Amino acid sequence: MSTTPFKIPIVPSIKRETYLNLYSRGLRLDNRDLYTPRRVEIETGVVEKANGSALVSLGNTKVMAGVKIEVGTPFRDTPDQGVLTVHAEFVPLASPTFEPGPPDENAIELARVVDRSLREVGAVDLSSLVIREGEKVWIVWVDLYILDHDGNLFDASMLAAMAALKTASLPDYEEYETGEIEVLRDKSQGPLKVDHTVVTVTTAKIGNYIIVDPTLDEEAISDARMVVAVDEQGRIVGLQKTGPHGYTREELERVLNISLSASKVYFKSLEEALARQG
Amino acid sequence: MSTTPFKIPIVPSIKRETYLNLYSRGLRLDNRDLYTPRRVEIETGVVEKANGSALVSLGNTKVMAGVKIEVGTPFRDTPDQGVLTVHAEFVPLASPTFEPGPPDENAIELARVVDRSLREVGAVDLSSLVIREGEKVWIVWVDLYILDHDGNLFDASMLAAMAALKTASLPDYEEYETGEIEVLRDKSQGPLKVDHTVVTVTTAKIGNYIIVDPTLDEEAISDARMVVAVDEQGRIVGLQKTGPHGYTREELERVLNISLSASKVYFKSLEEALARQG
Amino acid sequence: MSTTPFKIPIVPSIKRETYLNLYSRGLRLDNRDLYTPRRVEIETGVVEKANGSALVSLGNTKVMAGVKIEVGTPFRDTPDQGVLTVHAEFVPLASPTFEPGPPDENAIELARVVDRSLREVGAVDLSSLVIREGEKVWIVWVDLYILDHDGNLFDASMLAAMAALKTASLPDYEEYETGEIEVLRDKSQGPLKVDHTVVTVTTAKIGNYIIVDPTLDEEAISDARMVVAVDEQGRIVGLQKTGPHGYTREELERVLNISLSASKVYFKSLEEALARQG
Amino acid sequence: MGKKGGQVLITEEGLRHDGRRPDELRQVRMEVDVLENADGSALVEFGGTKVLAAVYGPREPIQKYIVLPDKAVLRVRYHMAPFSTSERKSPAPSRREVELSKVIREALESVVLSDLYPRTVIDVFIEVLQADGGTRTTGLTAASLALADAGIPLRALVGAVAVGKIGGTLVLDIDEVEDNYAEADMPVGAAPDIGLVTLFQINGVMTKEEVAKGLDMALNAIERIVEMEKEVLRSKYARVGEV
Amino acid sequence: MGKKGGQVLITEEGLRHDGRRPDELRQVRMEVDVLENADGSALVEFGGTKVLAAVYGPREPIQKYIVLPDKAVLRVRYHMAPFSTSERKSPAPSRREVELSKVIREALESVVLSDLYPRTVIDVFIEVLQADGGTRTTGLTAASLALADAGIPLRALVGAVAVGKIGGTLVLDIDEVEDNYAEADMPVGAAPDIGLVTLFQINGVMTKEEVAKGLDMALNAIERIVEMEKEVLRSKYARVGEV
Amino acid sequence: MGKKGGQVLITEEGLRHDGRRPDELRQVRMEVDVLENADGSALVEFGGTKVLAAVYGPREPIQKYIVLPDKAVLRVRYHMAPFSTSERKSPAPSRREVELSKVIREALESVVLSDLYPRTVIDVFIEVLQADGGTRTTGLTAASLALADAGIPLRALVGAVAVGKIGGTLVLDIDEVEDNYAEADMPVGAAPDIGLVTLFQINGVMTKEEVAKGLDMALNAIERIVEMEKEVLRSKYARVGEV
Repeated sequence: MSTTPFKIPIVPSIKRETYLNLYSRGLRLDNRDLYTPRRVEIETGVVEKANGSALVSLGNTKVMAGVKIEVGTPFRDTPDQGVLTVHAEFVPLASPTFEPGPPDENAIELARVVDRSLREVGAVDLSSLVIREGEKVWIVWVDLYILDHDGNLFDASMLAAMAALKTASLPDYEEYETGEIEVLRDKSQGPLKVDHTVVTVTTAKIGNYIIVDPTLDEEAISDARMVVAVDEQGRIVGLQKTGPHGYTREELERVLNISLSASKVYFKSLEEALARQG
Repeated sequence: MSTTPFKIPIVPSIKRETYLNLYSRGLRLDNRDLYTPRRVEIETGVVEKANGSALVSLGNTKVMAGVKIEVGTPFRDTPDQGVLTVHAEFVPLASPTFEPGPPDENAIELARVVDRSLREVGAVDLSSLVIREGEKVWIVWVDLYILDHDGNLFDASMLAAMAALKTASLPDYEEYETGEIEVLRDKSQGPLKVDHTVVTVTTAKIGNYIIVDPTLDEEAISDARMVVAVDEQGRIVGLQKTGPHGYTREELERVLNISLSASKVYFKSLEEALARQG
Repeated sequence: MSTTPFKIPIVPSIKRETYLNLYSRGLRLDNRDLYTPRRVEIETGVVEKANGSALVSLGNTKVMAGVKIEVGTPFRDTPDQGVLTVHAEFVPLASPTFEPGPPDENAIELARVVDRSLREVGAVDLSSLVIREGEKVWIVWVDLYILDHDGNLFDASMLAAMAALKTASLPDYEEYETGEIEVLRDKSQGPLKVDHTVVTVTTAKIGNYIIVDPTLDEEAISDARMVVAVDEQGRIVGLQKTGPHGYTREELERVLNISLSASKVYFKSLEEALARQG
Repeated sequence: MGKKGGQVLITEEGLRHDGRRPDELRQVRMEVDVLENADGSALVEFGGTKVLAAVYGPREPIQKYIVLPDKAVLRVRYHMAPFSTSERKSPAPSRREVELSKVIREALESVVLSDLYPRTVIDVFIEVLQADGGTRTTGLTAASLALADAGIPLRALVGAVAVGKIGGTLVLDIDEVEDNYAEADMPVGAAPDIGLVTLFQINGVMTKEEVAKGLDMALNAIERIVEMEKEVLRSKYARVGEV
Repeated sequence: MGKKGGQVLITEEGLRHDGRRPDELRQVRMEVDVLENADGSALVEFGGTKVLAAVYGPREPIQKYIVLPDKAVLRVRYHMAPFSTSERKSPAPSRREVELSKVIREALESVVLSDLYPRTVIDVFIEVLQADGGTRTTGLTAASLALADAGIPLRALVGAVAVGKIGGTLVLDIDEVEDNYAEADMPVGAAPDIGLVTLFQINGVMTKEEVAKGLDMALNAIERIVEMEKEVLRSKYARVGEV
Repeated sequence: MGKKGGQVLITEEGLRHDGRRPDELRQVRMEVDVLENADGSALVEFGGTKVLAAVYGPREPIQKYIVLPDKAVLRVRYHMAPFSTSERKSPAPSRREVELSKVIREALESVVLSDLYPRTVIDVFIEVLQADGGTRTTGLTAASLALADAGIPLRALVGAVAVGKIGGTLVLDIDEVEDNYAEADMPVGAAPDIGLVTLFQINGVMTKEEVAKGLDMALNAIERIVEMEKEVLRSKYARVGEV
């Protein structure tokens, strides 16, 4: 059952006024303009035990992604494909409002939006993950770990997932006569095959303004948010409206244009980080 | 842990008096006599995707039953039999007192009483459900979905289960060389083999009166209820006393006589509905 | 999440004074000296359906242990060994503070300490439990059932586990051509092979005193407890500090000496009970 | 005539696999006050079936919202120890245990004078230590004894036993072997002193006449069972009196 | 051109596997007041997709701490019946159902005048009885009708439909067969009377231009869907008026 | 002498598989104030083991009933990230994590001056980011630092390290490879400034003399660890002072 959030402190209307006032002058509290994301920092290889990993800071928001690659069974209707699974944990050290326990609707929505955006465009080449068709394939687990929450978990998480996947290596394995597969965790077959790069751009609608990459305070005063997933070719590869309010037809057009444009900043950050790593 | 119900509003004793008064004249609030069930309506084939389905109205009580037939593994001690499983959901749209979540003791009791009454008499011929002995059999899932609760969920549920089973068809399948079985959901092997017809008759004890098919209001003022399962030969194929109070030896005899007699009404409704369907 | 216990009644400081006063004279409320456990009673074979069982009373604390031996799959990294699993239930009839539900942190700690103390020293010869290497082994379930809680569940549980294991018999089995194993529950292959005997000695630290086998009242006023597992050769085969306070280096030495010495009482009780059992 | 799987369940002489006559109970053992912490407790055995029951209360529940303004709330848990069954039972409550907790609670509701203790709960915990048929009836009997042992005022004591139908013959107090091959199993719980049947189920196929006859067998036996309960409680109080 | 697995999804004449034109809805059926106990209810069918919605409230919740001082709390559950899908669905809520419950709740938040009922909850229960594509949009439409049927004041009615992209062609109201082979699926929910899109998702790959065109198709259809909702509600009130 | 599975764990020269001497710690790294939202936080690394800890509080809990009238309630969660281990770990808390949460909480109870904050909770969240042996001791060390960083008054800082026994030799701060082949593992946590051992476990077989010797090794190392903690906290406050 999804419930109107009732634990969130009511935002004083004065605060909203302050923000709207700034926006009207094209400004934000942290000196950004309306359409520029916060500073992005991407560090890869932060967890050596994972097959791929990344720590992403987007302003004060921090997300870690770990990729683990295990042997498993394919889905019945796709015997010739590996499996990609995205999971998100809002660990309680990230925010005073997060509580221990199984993922809530926000964590589930985050994981599913990232998962679909990767899956629908075929970001990871699942056909390269077959060991024995219909029997044994590689399962790629992407675990998103929110460490510090200052708004816009979607974009930070997608950057972390992408950086971890693009630096992940496929482990080697040994096949016994019994058919049993043993993963050789210390030996690599080479990099995981990633065919597409995807980023999401989250905008918030606050009054009549559309702003890119909202902070936690901006999320609290926003009417709704839109998460637009974009690939390296500028195609829309996923989209999710989230939050309680609606958009006019005209606002939707603006959101798409703003998002496609802002996506370039994220692509650049990713490229630079991976080049450094390279 | 089973707990005395504590959320149920206390029934004003004046209400109970009114009902007892009516009963003393052989009457009920809805003009029935003490031993006649409410109007029964049975519609089958209401969910085309299910292998069998039925929607039953018993007065204002509404129960839907869906039969799904899947391939599975037999129980270890009955390798030569398919499996019949009954499950009941008290979905929250049916009553202001139902809450989302796993089945509570009432839903579990309902499902188990229906299950046993079908199983003990061998209503479904489980030996006809073997694909490969000890390995692959048909699993028959009967899902009871309570849509509107105005008392006597047992009788309505059993009618729905029976109507769904008697109109269910067994899907066809293909067996691959690997031994894998694929269900051909759109092709039927013919009807599911149902050897016996079972109905339950629920009576409530209110004061010294035994009444058939209590409404929700009558259940609230009742001392106890008895659910008697009867097959087409008039044999007792299951029985469950439910509710907080007890019965005298003499009352038990009366209950059995009343139930066996009232069962004919339900059998007639079932027959007519299935003939119409025919 | 582990939480400071908040349901426990606050112990009046006067009570603690009374106890400390007694201790200063080398006495306890039940006339024991500081280093002697309560009277131990051990009855084995109390549940004939189990492969081994024991009921242990340690003063008013009562613990039942049942050993069930089933066929299962070995762990992947130990294909040549059976499996030993210890599980503890704090059933609500044992104490007004126990509640129905899955094991809480205290029950989990108890089971894991008993499990490790048995496992690390190789008390049960797991290599004798292989039916077909890598495929079928015996799983030995030790279920600890707390029936009455008057303090020191560790020592009573370990005695019960040990007595049940040492009187357990391994069931016979039949192997079918299909490779399927059927357990012949009524036939025994002989006794379960138990190579070492382990007891735990629990001491409580109350003020500057170390006392053996605390009662529930003594646990309530204690600063911390130490559970020392000892085998028949006097080796330390496990240890767990439990409770909120700490120990000085000197106190740790005293605890070890006291525990090793007190362990002999438990060994004697065990031996006598098993001898009686024959 | 009741011969399946190579097991002769009723001999030509009309005796059962363990030598009992059709209307004979297994050996029954009852003991009260077997636990220290509980306000009342009892251990009841019918042959190989061993059930422990404990009662706490009337007491204030931790979750305050469950109380009732006009009477005590009764909470009953029927639970099987993992080692009580042939195959180890997972300790998580099964659907069967949920149903039987309800059936036993409802069999006790009408005898407990719960009106005397508004805003409290009375907890009844039943643990099956060994299961050899008839665990719910043995559990109900143990619960009745434990309630009495706890000093909770009761309208009457409850006793219970199951009747089975094997090869067409009705037999009293069936054990697990018999239950596996029975055509029907009819557990009955009753409070003879107030003439009420408070637990009644049939699993299987019976005629109306068989039900009537089975009820007679059960109620007859329950009178004896409740007599035993009284005897056990009397000797306990006698014992207490002597102290 | 949209031909996979031997299934022709769009013919040379531009018709779909069930004979519909690209911008054609399936047969839509709406009914309100279909349940007795609920304060409001509706059954909505889009072709083979059948969804039931019921509304309870505004009412006081059992867990008091979830209320808000300045408005009603909206609770929405989207749930699929076990028999609604090709393979039996476990009744435990899946991650997909958790997400869709949230998406539908957020699509309703801005039309419900929840400020009128502080310290209460409004419960919306959506049960998918048969799933043949478009269950979330059909569910949102049914929820809107059930809220109106319950007499809950709304800023505007909401209607919803999905647009799919198959072999490069945009098609309205895709069914399950089409969804299985579609390159993209774009569910849209809107309140045309106040000009707001309140549910919007894209699963799949689309260009900006396709999104714009798809939105036009969807919004156009939603106007017709909301007209049907009004008609159904009018005839109910007419009926009530006649009594 | 400690050679199993082809792995030489202690060389003839008495060095360990990574070149350390028996009484040598791995490279230790400590950092505080690494998170923005938490009231206090720390990242501690012992070789490949990386653990993050965060502290929130003293604050009012959502569930009011858990508070105590005379002191703060301490809540500790030890949790492993799914990617922290060789094989992916399910995020649901394991029995091991439940036990270690308790063991770590009890190791902190006696140093936190909880009497100063009645009716509040202090939450300590420990996340193992990479597990290479000694996660509980590293976690306790990180928790101590995070508590200090949060400004929670402490009786003393706590440090922790494990001693292992490999082929009869006692070695300090064992890593995962060593742990897999060790005869015993003895984690120790202590507050040297008040002379108290607050975490103490032995998994494996040891003589009384080995325990004594191992304790000396551990306590010796813990003094150095706590010195490092102080240094890290000092430089933070120095840094803050400079601003």
